[in-house]
Amino acid sequence: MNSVSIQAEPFDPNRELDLLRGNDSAIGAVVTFIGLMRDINQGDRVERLYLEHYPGMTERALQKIVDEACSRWEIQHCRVVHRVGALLPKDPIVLVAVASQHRKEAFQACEFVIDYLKTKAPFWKKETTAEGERWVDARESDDAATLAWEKSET
Amino acid sequence: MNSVSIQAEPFDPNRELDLLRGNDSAIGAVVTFIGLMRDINQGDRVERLYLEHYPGMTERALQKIVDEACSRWEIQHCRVVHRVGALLPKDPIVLVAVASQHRKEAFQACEFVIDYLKTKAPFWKKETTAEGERWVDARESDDAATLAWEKSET
Amino acid sequence: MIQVLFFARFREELGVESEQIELNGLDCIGDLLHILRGRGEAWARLFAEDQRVMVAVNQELADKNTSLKPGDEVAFFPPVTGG
Amino acid sequence: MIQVLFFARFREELGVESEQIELNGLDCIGDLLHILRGRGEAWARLFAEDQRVMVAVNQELADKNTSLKPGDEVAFFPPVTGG
Repeated sequence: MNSVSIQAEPFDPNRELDLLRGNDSAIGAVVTFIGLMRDINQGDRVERLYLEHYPGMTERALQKIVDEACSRWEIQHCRVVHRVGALLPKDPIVLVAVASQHRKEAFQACEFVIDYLKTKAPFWKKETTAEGERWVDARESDDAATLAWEKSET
Repeated sequence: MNSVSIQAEPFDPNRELDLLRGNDSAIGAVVTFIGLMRDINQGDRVERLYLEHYPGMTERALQKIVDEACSRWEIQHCRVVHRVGALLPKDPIVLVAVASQHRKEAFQACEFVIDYLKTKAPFWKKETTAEGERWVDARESDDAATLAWEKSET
Repeated sequence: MIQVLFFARFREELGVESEQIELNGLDCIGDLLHILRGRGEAWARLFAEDQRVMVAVNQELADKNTSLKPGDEVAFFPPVTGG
Repeated sequence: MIQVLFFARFREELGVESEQIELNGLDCIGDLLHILRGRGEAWARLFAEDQRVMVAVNQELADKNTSLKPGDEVAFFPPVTGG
């Protein structure tokens, strides 16, 4: 089962794994990525984070990324959960979970989904440091990761 | 915190994530691999599985693999849990979880640990089908995955 | 008419969240950007050629060559930083 | 003396889990394999040159050139299948 959720509430990794797997006994591998809020960014201590998104487009963008992963690799299920709103250090921000018969496909598809999410899904982070609020800048390394997938065929 | 457990009991992924992360607020990425028992192998329905291991050597072999991952990549924590004894279809068999500041390192180190575990850690699977018991054969694709890491630097 | 949305830093710096714009003579996103740049200093700076601007038309990523038609929902935003 | 262990399919097919073997004249794993092959049909078949046999000395993966000394723990087993 493929699905995408945008939510203000925390998520429970065990529950997400159960949702992902359902009753499928053909799954041999599940690879999960969890992105967490770090308390340091660009050398500054970050007190809190606010995640803005583009309602409607965000869900479509994530679904499109999941669909592309399913067309590139033989995977059975993919689930993406992304939080929005106010977050604190150590809070989980995003979960990408992929289930497949064999592990290589699950690793590649999971990394592909989070790499694409980082450059194609409309979320923006605003962080609060001792100096006040600031919008987080996009990373060149994230563009490079997306470009590498665009150049590769599977 | 790096650690390795061999156990007959099921493991709880959420608890393993908590153990892995501890109170570390510098972690930005956690990649987790869970290997599950499939109900089909080589075209036959598998009713149950028995996992034998070499007590003492297994723990050392896993610790060595984790140490090598830590020397190859900048990762902060790695945890491996592997079950032994009797297992049923859909049961989780193994968990490899890696925490790091950035995601690329966590993906690579996690895949490295499970790839090496598959060819270097002394576990053996015996499965029960309608025709009786049989030892599971090693896969050539697993040897190839290990060889690819041995040839690559990073 | 098209609806134009601004997100994140763009919304804050321009002081606009959403507006309706007449499509008269605007064939594509490039034409719309040209109009926006003429609105004043903040607009000219944010939408300058050397700035990284992302754009979506009807909630799909687009670029300056993407054509426009009445009723389209256009959104401008800085490079995304989710995940 | 060294202690020799057999695991999984090897243990079942040879009917031996563990035994003590005199080190007399055995310098390395290759020498030990030569002795084991001479024990009869099942032994010759399992340890034939074309068979995939894994070996550990003192719980570290080893090969036929690994040398032996008194007190070593040697283990023979088929390719591993965990994970």
